[in-house]
Amino acid sequence: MTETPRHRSYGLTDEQVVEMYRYMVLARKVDERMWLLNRSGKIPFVISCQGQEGAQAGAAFALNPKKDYIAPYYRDLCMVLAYGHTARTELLAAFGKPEDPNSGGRQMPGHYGDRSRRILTGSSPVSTQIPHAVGIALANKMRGEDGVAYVSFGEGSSNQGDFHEAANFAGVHKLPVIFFCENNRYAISVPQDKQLGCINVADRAIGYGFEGVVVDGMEPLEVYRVMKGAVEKARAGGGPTLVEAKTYRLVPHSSDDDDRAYRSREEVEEAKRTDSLVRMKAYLLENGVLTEAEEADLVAAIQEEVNEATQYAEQAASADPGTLFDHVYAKEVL
Amino acid sequence: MTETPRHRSYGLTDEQVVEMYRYMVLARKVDERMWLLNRSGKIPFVISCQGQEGAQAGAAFALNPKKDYIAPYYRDLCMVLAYGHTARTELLAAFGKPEDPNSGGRQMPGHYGDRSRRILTGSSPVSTQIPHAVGIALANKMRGEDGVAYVSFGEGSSNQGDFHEAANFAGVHKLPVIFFCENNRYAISVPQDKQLGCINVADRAIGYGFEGVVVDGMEPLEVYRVMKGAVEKARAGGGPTLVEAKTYRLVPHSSDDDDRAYRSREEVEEAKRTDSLVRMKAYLLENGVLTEAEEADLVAAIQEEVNEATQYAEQAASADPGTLFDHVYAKEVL
Amino acid sequence: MPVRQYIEAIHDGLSAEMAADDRVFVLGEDVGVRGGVFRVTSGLFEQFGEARVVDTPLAESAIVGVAIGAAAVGMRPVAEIQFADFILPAMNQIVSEAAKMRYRSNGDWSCPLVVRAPYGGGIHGALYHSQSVEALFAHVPGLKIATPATPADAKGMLRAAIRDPDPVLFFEHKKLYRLLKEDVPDEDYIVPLGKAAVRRQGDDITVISYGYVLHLVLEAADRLASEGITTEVLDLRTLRPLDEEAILSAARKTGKVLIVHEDNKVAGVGAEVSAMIAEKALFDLDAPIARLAGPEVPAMPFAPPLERAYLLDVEKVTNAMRELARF
Amino acid sequence: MPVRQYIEAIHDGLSAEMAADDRVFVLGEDVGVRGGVFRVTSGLFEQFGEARVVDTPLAESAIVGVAIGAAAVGMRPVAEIQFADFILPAMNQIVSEAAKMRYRSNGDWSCPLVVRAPYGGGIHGALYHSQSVEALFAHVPGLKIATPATPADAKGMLRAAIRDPDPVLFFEHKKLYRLLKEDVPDEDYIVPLGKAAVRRQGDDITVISYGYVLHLVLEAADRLASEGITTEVLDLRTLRPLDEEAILSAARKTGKVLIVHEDNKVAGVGAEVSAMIAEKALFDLDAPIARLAGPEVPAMPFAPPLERAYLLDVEKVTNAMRELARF
Ligand SMILES: Cc1ncc(C[n+]2csc(CCOP(=O)(O)OP(=O)(O)O)c2C)c(N)n1
Ligand SMILES: Cc1ncc(C[n+]2csc(CCOP(=O)(O)OP(=O)(O)O)c2C)c(N)n1
Ligand SMILES: [Mg+2]
Ligand SMILES: [Mg+2]
Repeated sequence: MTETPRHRSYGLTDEQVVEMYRYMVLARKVDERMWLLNRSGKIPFVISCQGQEGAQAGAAFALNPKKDYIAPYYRDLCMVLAYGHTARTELLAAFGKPEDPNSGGRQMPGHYGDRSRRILTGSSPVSTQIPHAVGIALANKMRGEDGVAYVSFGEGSSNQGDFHEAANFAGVHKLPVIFFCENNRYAISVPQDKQLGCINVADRAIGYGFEGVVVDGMEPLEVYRVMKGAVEKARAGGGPTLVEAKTYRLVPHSSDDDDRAYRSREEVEEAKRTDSLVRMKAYLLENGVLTEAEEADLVAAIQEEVNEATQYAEQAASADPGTLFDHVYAKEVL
Repeated sequence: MTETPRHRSYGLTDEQVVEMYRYMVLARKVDERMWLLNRSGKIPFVISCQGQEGAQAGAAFALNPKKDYIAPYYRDLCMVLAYGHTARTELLAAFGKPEDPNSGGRQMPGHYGDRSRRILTGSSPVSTQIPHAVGIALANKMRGEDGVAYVSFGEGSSNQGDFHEAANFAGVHKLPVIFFCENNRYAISVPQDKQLGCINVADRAIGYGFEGVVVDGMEPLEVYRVMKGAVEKARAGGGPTLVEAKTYRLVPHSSDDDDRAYRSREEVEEAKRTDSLVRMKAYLLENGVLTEAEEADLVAAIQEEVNEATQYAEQAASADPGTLFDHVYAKEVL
Repeated sequence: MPVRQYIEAIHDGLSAEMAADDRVFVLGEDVGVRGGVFRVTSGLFEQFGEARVVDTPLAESAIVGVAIGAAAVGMRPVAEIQFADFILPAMNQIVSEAAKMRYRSNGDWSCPLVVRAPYGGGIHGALYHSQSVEALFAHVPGLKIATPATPADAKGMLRAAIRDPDPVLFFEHKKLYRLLKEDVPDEDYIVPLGKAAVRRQGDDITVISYGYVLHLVLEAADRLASEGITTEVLDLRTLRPLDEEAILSAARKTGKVLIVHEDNKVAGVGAEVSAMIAEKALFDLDAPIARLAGPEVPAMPFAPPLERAYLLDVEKVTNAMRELARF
Repeated sequence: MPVRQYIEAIHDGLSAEMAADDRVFVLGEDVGVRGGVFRVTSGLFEQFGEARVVDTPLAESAIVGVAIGAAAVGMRPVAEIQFADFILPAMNQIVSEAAKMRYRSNGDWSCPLVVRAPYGGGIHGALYHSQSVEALFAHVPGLKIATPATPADAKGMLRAAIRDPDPVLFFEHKKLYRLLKEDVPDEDYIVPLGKAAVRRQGDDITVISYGYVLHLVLEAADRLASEGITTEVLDLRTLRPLDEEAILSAARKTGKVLIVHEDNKVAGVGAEVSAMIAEKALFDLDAPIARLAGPEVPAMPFAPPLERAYLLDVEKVTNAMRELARF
């Protein structure tokens, strides 16, 4: 092992890369727990990050949570964990409890938001957050601040008009924004070749005058490398980048979906072999960053954290019906 | 003159190319007349084709009005003339008279439509016609008909979500539709570099998986050549093409605009030198397709036609206020 | 007559129209291989093939815009919007285009289009999978709006909508999909658009409603009957055009009117119904025209206590009806 | 006090807020170098520079969506939609996003955004440069809607809208831009949103209106005064939230109410005003609640005779008022 391990040559310390892995495992475990809770009738809905943790972790580590806003989409569990959310916050959301910092239990799970952590509030209609991120980037530029805005979305969602209009706006004004497409090959049941006229979503960037990059989204370190470049460029005034991370959704679209209707079990099994958690663990072991025992401890600690969070969230107070009318408008005007 | 003249090598007869020129002159003269009528207070509004006649004539001759639907935009005067409208129909529209086949005087001038001539009814919100053309192409494909759908729009309008969504839909389904962008360098006052993140609108085609072609829109024969290829490809099942014709708007955006606020007189004068009418006339004379005298007769005949049309339209009956309530819904249901 | 659920009735109506008229086709997100996320189009892909059951890219403005183009040249598209909440990106196509094509072309062009969308709450769908959007369109001349409340109406009105020469928005309440079954004719029939239906006769109060909450009204009317209060219940069925004759005569019959809808109250469909009565039947009234509707908050939250607080239930409806009867 | 036109007052209000608060900026189509197609933003580009007066690409959903993002992180964007007719592509951003951001985030985020748009007809703008769109938004909790009818209100309400912590749609009737002049204060003042104004006192009938047609109502009231009929005229000014107290007390004062708007009638703003009165002041009425509004056709045509037939005028308004007075 004379070569520098990849993460170091990309500028990540051993601690950082373990941390990255920890977020991936945490996201997976929280996600799995939600499915269990759903299947046992305790929560009505789950929408999953499984298969996309690596892309999100790689992207998150290229950002600076102290100045960069993110406008995530509903699969970005790992991203928001890296941005300061916890098993507890997300399980509170899953149970629809008022303590949930995302929406106080008002939105479905997976609808992130937290002003104190620079996580923009998101909605369900896809792609609406893309112009918002451009607006944040515009504000940054107007105020002479060097924050970057990050926005993610699926490949199906890149077909919405809002993607196009926002990307072009950012291209014209050379704004510090990263468009991060998590291409997981399906939009619910519709495969990418029925969604996209083009081969790669990244091919669209030239239509807005900036760079589009394809990266293997199952390789967190590669995503980190590409994202780091894009973020540095944006921060330096070089304008937007469209990053397309090729991933795979390992589970059904949501707890309401049955993916056997539209894809074979073989395809899913095949994809599991590229799972970023598996690959990342192997990488850490191979490069001596983590031992098997340490890894087991890490997983056990997370399991503990998820258990504690589940219990906490389940027992947390429910919403008071009297709060239904709160926050339609600001309390005081002028 | 041993070489074959360009038009013949592109498959156009001498008669056709003169006809093409005739439509260009007709469009220009009708357009000029409308400005006169507007400036003398006789009609409230004009929106002009001046500068874009050549692009439209070239495109029109590549289409088959017996089977190809067009979804034109408000500058496509020359296109609709080539599709069977006349000085009279357009002046009737300018005066808002019920005999106008476009809309019976209900819409502003420049809002084309005529079912018998396969001209789709258009509205004012830009780009809405782009998905309509895709829908026509889908219907053609479903019915196994070999008609092609043609849709035109400005470069500013290519920034609307509807352009993106429609182009992608056509790309996925490989539909027989031509997207024809008449890039005249301005969207009202906003120059193309403040409209477009990209260099060429044609650069967007790859994002939908089909070809984008840039052509000099001041050269009708070149537009014809490119369009012909695109139409043949579409008719043969080869899918869509995005053609971008680089043109220039020689007059203000509309009769309500004052273009001195946003572009120099020098720039406009410079552009006038590329006027397709001037070039086409020179070409026809050079190649012996037309003599000076024949050309003068052609112009005189058109002038006469425009005079007659003006008189007719001005004197035509006005709309009966009682018709206000007609055609909100079909008269008979089931 | 076969007994069918609301969702089955819609499926059957669609399938029958597709079989009868090859201009009819379906397009939308996940309507093909998957048969729709609610399974309304289940089996149509297998039955009619992918050319007539089109899985579209995820882009509502294109779904409607492409359908408009196809309708203009003679097809009969039935576009599905996956959730009514997601119809808003297509607002411009629906309001500027579909609704105005006939008028702006002086009758030369038309747009025989149906847009189907599941709406309404009570399924833990939170803000964006629960909304009622009918009021956003009820103001728009050129559109028709259908909101059937029973399986037989759903099938008959869908068939009427597909055959209608003008654009029809067809809103299906998700809670109704599998709520109840009834006899639904197998033969070819339609339920004409623009006609309300008296669902129950009574002399003390009149309740005007539509969609899922109509069933709450009927249940409440049952309860009140045991208290000696009889209720005239009118199901609007079509929200544009409103059936003026039916509304006025139902209002006149008892002189006490309550309008009930799940959608929020201010500038909702109930406002027009009330204004129509106040304009044309004021002196037949014995009580203020009451409205019971959703609260003035942006949409219903996910947390079950908040969702419950948002939604109407038999209790709330019964109370409002009793109060009116006692007026 | 300087005498200003409506359009000048809006310009001045914008300019004053931009000068006072550097978070305020303007974005839209042709608002920069050209100063807007109606010239509302004329001179602002020169005064505040291109960073704060942003010519955007031609894409309304992005104009609003980008403004929402900027508002969320502390800016105070004022987005211009070139004609109200073209607000529909931005419907999803306005209704799903701006209106719901505060609520869905449990008060964590907010959206202090103003969307300005010229609306209304009578300028030969035909179907798509003449529409009234206020009714499409009046149903939406989370939004505020301003429709000032005078220069002083336009300036004061715009300043209130810009300072408002929530999204405000600010609709400017194009016919008012240069129709009349009045004294408009130079100093810092606002006209609060949500407050209607009594424009004229009277005892025989009450007319409730807003926007351009309010002036027709006032002229008609003048005419009727000479016939011995006195009119209470209420200018709604804000359409959401409606000023319930002012509406009910104006209705009660005379017991005869006519609501007048240019927008078409069915499910228009007048429906809610009428329903509110029918719900809360029914027994104070001496006549059916009348509405005079645009006809149920998709929008006004270009041909002058049809445009005239569509629009209200003093004659039509006077007749409706006289008829009510004689009831
Ligand atoms: C405007 C809108 N239309 C439809 C939906 C319903 N819907 C939710 S997710 C989804 C598919 C999204 O696919 P993609 O963008 O590829 O993201 P993925 O779920 O695969 O990560 C659809 C159709 C929605 N949320 N918003
Ligand atoms: C949706 C919409 N927004 C705004 C307008 C107002 N408008 C009319 S034409 C125009 C500029 C169009 O520019 P471009 O697409 O380049 O076409 P050109 O007029 O230059 O031919 C604008 C902003 C409109 N008609 N529709
Ligand atoms: Mg996907
Ligand atoms: Mg242009």
